[in-house]
Amino acid sequence: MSDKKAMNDKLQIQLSGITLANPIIPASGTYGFGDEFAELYDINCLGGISFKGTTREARYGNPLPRIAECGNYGMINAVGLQNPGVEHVIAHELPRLKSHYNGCIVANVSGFSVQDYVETCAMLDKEPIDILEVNISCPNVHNGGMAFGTSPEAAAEVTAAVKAVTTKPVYMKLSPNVTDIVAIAKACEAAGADGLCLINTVLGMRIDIRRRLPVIANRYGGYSGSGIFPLALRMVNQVARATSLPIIGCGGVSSAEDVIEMMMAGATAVEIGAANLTNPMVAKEIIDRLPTLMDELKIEKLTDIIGIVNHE
Amino acid sequence: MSDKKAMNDKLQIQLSGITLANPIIPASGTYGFGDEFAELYDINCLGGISFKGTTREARYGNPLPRIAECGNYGMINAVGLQNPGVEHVIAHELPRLKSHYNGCIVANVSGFSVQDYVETCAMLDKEPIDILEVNISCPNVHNGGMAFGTSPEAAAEVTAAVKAVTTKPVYMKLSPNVTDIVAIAKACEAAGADGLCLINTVLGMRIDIRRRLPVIANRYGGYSGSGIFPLALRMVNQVARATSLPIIGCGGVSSAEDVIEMMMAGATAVEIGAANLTNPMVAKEIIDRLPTLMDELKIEKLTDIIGIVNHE
Amino acid sequence: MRLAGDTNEILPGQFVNIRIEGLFLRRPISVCDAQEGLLTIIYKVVGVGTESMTHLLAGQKVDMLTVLGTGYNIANAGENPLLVGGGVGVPPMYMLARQLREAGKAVRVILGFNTKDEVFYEEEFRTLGCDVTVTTVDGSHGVKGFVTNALDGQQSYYYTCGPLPMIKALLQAAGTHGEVSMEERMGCGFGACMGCTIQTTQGPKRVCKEGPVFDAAILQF
Amino acid sequence: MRLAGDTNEILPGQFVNIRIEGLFLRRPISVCDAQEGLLTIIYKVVGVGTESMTHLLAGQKVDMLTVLGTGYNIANAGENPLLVGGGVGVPPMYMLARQLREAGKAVRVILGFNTKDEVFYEEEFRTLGCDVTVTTVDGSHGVKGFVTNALDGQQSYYYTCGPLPMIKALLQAAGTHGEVSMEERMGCGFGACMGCTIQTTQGPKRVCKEGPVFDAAILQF
Repeated sequence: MSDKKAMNDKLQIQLSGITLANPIIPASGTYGFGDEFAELYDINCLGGISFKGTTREARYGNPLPRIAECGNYGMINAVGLQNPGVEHVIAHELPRLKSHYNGCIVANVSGFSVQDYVETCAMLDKEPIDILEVNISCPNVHNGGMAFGTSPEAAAEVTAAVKAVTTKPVYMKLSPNVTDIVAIAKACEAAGADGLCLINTVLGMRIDIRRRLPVIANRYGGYSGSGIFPLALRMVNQVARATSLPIIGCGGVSSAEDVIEMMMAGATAVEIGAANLTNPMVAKEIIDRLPTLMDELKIEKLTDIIGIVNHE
Repeated sequence: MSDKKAMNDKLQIQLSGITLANPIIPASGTYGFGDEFAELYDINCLGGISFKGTTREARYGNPLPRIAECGNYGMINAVGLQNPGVEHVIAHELPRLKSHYNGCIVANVSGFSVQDYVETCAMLDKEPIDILEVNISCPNVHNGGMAFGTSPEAAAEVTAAVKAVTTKPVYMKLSPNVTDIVAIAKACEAAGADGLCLINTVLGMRIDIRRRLPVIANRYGGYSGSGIFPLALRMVNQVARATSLPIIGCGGVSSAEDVIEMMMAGATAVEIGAANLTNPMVAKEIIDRLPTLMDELKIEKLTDIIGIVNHE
Repeated sequence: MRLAGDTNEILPGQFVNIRIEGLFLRRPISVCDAQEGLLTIIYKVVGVGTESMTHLLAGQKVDMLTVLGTGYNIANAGENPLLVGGGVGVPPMYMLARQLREAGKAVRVILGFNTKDEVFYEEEFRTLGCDVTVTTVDGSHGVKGFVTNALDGQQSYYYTCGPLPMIKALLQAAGTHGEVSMEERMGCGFGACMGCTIQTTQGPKRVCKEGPVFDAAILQF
Repeated sequence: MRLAGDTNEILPGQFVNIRIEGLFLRRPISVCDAQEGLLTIIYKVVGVGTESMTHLLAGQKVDMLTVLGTGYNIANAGENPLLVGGGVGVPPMYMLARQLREAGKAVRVILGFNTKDEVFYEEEFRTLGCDVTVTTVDGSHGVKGFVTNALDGQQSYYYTCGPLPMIKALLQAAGTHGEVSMEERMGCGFGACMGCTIQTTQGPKRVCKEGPVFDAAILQF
């Protein structure tokens, strides 16, 4: 068996029948469409790319400032789904991404009504994308996605409506800002979801004590970074134990150790979010470090450890 | 006006008619009954002390290990309300605390049924405590307090039942592990609560990737420390805008700056939790630093900034 | 602060993004000058980030992203360009002035400050051979008032960087035949997070990528 | 690692709690020896905490809480006490042995390790004038087997520290006329958080406060 082949078996994972060279996927909204990172390294090393959250119509997003810092452990953003709209994405961003990336393309979609989600996903169904990541958890838009992500019924409604118009695997991206993540995950599973992605950002706030005002113009925003990792890990583990869907684990992952921990909790793939913004090389560095770390931990194949803490 | 008097006006706050020399209160479960800290400094500098969560009967708590570390931003605990039971607390711990502390004593109470809460609070009603802090948010006990803190109806039921058996001010300690903290806060207010304390710990998890097991025996536990501050601040601000109850802000506060930020969000007093465990001097250090910081920020009296970001 | 490293390709008006121990986000600082492997930045202590930068020791290694953003385009200068810097907006004018002088242009520089004690780099610009006017709001040094009080309308083109009120006043007085460096709170600083996007007459633009320098004609206030 | 500071009141069997840059919780380490302002601790690298302790530089200041926990009570020793240390449980035996020797006791020491390469401090104990027996599981040094293989039952009292299996075996073989140092994951290390409480025949006890040293007779396994 060639080293290349051995390395493949070692890091390779499957999402709904799609093979990813490794479980590392930059999270939507922290990687644009890859252009800025492609200037720094060959992004083909990535298992997948979840592109910038796309909506039916173009959006400018929220007023500035949109970013607040949280010590050394995270940040808050209230970008508000700035994007050029799905038609523009299909006409320009997606072809450009395809031209320099041949891995798994995860299309992240947001909406303000079930009809929004349906129309956007239907248009992307004919495009060269591999997975639809349906974001029902954006905390930064009024009566936006998050409302759908905080009730099992609404989450199920969006799931079923999207499934009806696409043949692509549908992964629902869930909000952590809920009492019972398991109930929402089960509702998505029952409505036909092919997989789940969790967690999105945690609704948070910071205040500028000198100006005596919220730091971000939107008052609240999505808290991400290392500080949400313990919460993300718990929710991924709860959902992995309660459903049989593949999970893309997300939330505060910033090292190869975090990736292993997230997979042991139950994730099949792992998204890297805020860490991309502070160290643009982090996704590549994690992929390069994984084989060595796996040897230290006596892990032969990553697929061997998915949800291993749940095998009693 | 004497300097002493000036200093009083500067830091003094009121909770339900009770005057605290300053807003700093060590959070329940991180300060025992003060004995260990009294060996290090005069604990009479504290505005108040919320003592170790007390239940009707004595409890050993959860199996070991009960503690997990979260990087440099926090920890997870699953102590599980270890305490000697309310009768022992009234007979031994409380008199001892009274003997060397003359500030505001906050009695933190937990239970497993409404009846538990009622009996424990009724017994404490006759004791020299100033505030009853009713914990309906402990994440570490099965069918324990947290269930009451995740539904507005249950929270209201506990509130009303406790109010019926005590003349002490009743502050309900709320869980952050909910979809709608405002609904629960309003339910407590409608049921007669005199104030609110938020947030309790965030349900979290860590895995030992070498042993391939959850770090703590209980699998999940309460995540606290700096990493939960942005979430705590958001919830305190939401509740401050939606109710007229005084709020004891809690969650990741570890500096005088955090105290000011928490008060600007809407807190009248501020509890210091996990920070006491890593730096036993932190509560005193924060109190000593506040006057200087207030001068830097041109704050004359702390009461001037409570909820200042909410005055539009 | 001066740093040694690769300074090729760094253009006037661009910025660097510095990682600071103990803080999550990097701190963007505009380039004051960059040549022959030496990078000069001048910063004002305004918060925890810039405060902890003062603790950096001589010889210490710094994790920094460089060649960030779109700088000034000296091709637009014409024969007698005007450079207007206000307060913390003064440093980026220096590298620009040097390159314009090297290109043989007659460079006029207006530097605006609140008061005499804040004035810096006046001599450095003179040494480059620029015609320098300093304005102070309180009149304690140079012309009393704002940078707009020192305009003569004779410039072939202008380049500016400074606080928003100054920029608005300048556009009012001098029109839009020039380039403006904008400032916004950033997340990543290299175009990925959309944290610093402003609206322009040509649609949304990222201050950290399409900017910080923009054609004055497309700005909206 | 040796540290200079106030070592008064530090008793054998107590521990220190060290703050490590970049980690939230302090790291408890048992005291190997403390006298005349010099503190000696010996630690094994097992995780991120102990790993980063290896990066501490000579002369560097360390934020450390000392005089923590309840140590060994040498008043119980009798005339010929036995000290049993296993692996990382060896260091706390040293200060205890020194004080017992200073008190004129005939001290027997059994040190248990897995293999020859792990053996340490054997000579240090001999230098104190102790009767030292080393056991190794693989027999590569000293007596082959476990510390229990070296017992002779002649001790007036015993003091021990080591891994739980060793302690259980020792209690089986030597009874409960002795003192045991217990190890548990701690939160604060000074009695506030109840993170390390064990059950005993006398009720819940905090390993960091009533312990780490307990009367063998009250332990429950």
